[in-house]
Amino acid sequence: MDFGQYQNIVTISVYGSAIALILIGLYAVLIKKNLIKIVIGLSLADAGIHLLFVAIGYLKGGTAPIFSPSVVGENVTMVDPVPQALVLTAIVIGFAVTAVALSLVIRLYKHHNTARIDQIKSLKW
Amino acid sequence: MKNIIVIALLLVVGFYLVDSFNYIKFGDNRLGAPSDEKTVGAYYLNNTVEKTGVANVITAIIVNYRGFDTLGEVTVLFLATTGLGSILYRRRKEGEHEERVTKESSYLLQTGSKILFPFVILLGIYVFIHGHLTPGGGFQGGAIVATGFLLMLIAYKNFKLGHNQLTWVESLAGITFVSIGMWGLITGGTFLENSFIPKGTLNSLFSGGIIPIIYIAVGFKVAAELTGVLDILLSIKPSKIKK
Amino acid sequence: MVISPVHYIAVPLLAAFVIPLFAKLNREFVRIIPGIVLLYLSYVSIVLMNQVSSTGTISEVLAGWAPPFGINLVFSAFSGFLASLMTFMGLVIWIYSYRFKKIDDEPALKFYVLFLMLITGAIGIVLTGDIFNLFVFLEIVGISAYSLTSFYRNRDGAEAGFKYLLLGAFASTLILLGIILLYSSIGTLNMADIAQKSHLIPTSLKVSIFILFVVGFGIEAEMFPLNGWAPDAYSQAPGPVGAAFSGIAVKAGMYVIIRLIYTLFDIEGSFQFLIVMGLITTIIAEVSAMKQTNLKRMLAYSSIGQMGIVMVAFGIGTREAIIAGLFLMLNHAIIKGLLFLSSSYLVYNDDNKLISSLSGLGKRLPLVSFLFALGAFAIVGLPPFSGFWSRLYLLLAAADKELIYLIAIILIIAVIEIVYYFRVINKLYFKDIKVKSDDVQKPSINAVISMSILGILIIAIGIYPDLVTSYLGNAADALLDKAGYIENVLVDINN
Amino acid sequence: MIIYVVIFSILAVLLVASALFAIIQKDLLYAVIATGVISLILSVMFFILQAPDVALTEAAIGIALTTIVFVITIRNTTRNEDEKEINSK
Repeated sequence: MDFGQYQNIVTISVYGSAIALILIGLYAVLIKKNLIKIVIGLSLADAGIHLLFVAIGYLKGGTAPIFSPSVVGENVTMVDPVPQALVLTAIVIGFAVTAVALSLVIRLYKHHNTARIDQIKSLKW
Repeated sequence: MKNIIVIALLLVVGFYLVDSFNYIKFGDNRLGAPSDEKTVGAYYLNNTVEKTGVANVITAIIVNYRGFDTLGEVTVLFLATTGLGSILYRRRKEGEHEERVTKESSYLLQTGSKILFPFVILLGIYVFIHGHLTPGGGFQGGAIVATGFLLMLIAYKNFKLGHNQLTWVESLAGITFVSIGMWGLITGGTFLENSFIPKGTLNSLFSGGIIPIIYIAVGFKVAAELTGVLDILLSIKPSKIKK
Repeated sequence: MVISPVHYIAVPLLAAFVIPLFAKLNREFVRIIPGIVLLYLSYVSIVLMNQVSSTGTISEVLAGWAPPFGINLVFSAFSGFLASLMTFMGLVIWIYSYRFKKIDDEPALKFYVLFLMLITGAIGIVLTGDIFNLFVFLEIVGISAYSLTSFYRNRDGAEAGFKYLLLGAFASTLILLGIILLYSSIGTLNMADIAQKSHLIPTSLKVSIFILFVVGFGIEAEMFPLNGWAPDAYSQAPGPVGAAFSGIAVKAGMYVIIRLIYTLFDIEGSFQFLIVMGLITTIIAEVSAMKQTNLKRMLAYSSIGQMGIVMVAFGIGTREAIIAGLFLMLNHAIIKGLLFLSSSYLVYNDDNKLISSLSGLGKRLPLVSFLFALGAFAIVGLPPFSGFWSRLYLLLAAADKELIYLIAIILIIAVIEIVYYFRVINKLYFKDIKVKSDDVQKPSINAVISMSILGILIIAIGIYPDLVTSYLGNAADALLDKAGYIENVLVDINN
Repeated sequence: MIIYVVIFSILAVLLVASALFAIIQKDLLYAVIATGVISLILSVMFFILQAPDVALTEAAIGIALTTIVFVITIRNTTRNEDEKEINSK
């Protein structure tokens, strides 16, 4: 894939949206009072990280790093495979953490009958 | 007030991030010329086909070059299932049967799920068997299989998930993964070494030595673990309103 | 089969996958298998430690790909020391938790799997030579720690677990960002390769990466201001788990920060930064510890304070200071382990774990109280216990560098510690008995054994500090020898 | 080529918009669906950036499983972020 002369627009959209996602996610984690909203914030920040990972692996004019029969022997540029492998791991780990977080939210809701931090006050926050 | 402080803080962080990414031009060739392997990425692209016989470089990285990461990763999922089971554990009363709390769904959904279910499972299995040839692999295929089971869990209140079978699949897949790794060690090589099965020809189903075997084991393990997570979450008793 | 460092990871993982199957045969396997695994790992530790002291650092290649293309494990005198310490602590805590009543009431299978994985993840962090692999192990430690914190599923346990998870997830976001910046600037993930190439990164970018990593791993290492999880997690987790956190998980976080500063990046001022952070951490924690009414929270704050002192020791950066820092880590593991394990029985039936409820327990639970008092004397650094020597080495190292203010602060902190630990001992021995005799839980025989092992070790090291100091010297040399580390790992590439 | 650039820019704008929507929306179910949409958009972006493996993973795990786990949680807890109906009782 080669974006030609419009490379700059794509650069801004990729980096801009990824960093925006991370910041919006962290904002939700820091400000929001609802536990589910906080977990949503975490998964937004994660999504931004994943986009950044793929973005740094991208190479101008590169193709997917798969040597399928149509590619073998041709002289092709391929995108960097390492960030893609890492982001696969990161996605799965992110899902695991989200699942554990949500199970704790359910547990807390059963005890307090609320999912808001400001009403769960047995420990100092 | 807190709002303003947090926004200011995040703006500073954002500024530094944008500044950092000024050094990293999008789409630049950071791999170096193919002849000099400046980065590990370039090495993988140049050597994967020759040395592992796998067409999908990402699969080669995940299962072989960085296979140890993947072992850790399936462990993370395994721990998430275990942790979820421990956090949401509920002692069963005498004679109480485990049953999900979903409502009996409509006839349409039930028939639809029944028809779709085998195809979804087949698709998942296809994805993880062909992980070394086409995009996809153990994780993706496993997740698809879990989605298939999710359909059945939602549609049928009485759909029985054999917990025994789930544990067996999960454990055996995990044991397969570690034992293949240990076998490399026993035969005098290194952990997870891809040496004792012929590499085959590129782009055929039987190629890549241990890579497809491990990826299939990962597929089964991930499917069992994700299904387990969904099953635990779907069997929660709704909390009684105390007020 | 030759014994190699990968056994530390592969064998426990195999066991974790096998336990659910064996549990179907007999429930007793759930408890026994982790013990067998930990015993085997102790044997591996002894073999490998001997090998390291005769032939030098072992760098094990995984999957047949030489670093930096594959992942490798590094068992040096330094990382091997920490791995062996963690294995030993794991074994002691396993003996303690075998038939720990509160755990047997719960799903014991899940406890032992999570506990074994907590240790494995921490050992993996210490041994691995790859930064992303380190992140994966951090997540293994993290997920087991969150689940263990809320293991009793009571109200506060779930809250403490969620708090820990929130900070942990925040940390992993930062670490991943750091890895993205690092990989895109030098194109490698191997730690030795990063150390070799880190001068190629523009300085401002390098500082950003460093800060992202330090903040991310600082959460696990209880560094200020991100240690809010620790008091809650320690006070809500089951007793053995509190000991495992302070003896095992926190050590792993501290190891990463030390590696970052000593091996990966050389950034001007990072040593001073570590001293300052350590001092802030320790002062705030010790002052907070004074105010606590909850015994476990007090121990948790004291643990944070100790980690602050360890940071200070590694911030000084001389060989003597590193020996002192390693000695402090060793002492912190065994003494805090003893304190956490014994305090579990002291406040067994008190949900609020109040210090005031200890009144007169010295007569009801003589052995446990004695061991607790022993630990308290040792941790504040009174002779002839092992804590004394590590404090002394630290003071000597600080005096060598003429850091007078450091000596003053360390002494003041020691006084603060004496005040709040002696408050507890005073309650234990010199107050009237309040509790009825059937309200206290007598420790089981294996709990007594495990606590006694730690107690004897504290006294033994206190009388013969030479038992460990020569080995710590080797470990310090291994840490300082950055060129040797790089050469060992990248041997195939450079030749 | 230009068509991909246009698609990409639109997707980026949509991505940020859905993220903001997910944060502002008080009804948690809609917020969760917005996160599902984010995963969907990301998956398309990964495909354009030549990462089909990642796109598949994000589709299977991000869109389907994460959303379902969130929905189950909401069903077991509360749907309203401020919990007005509980507080007013």
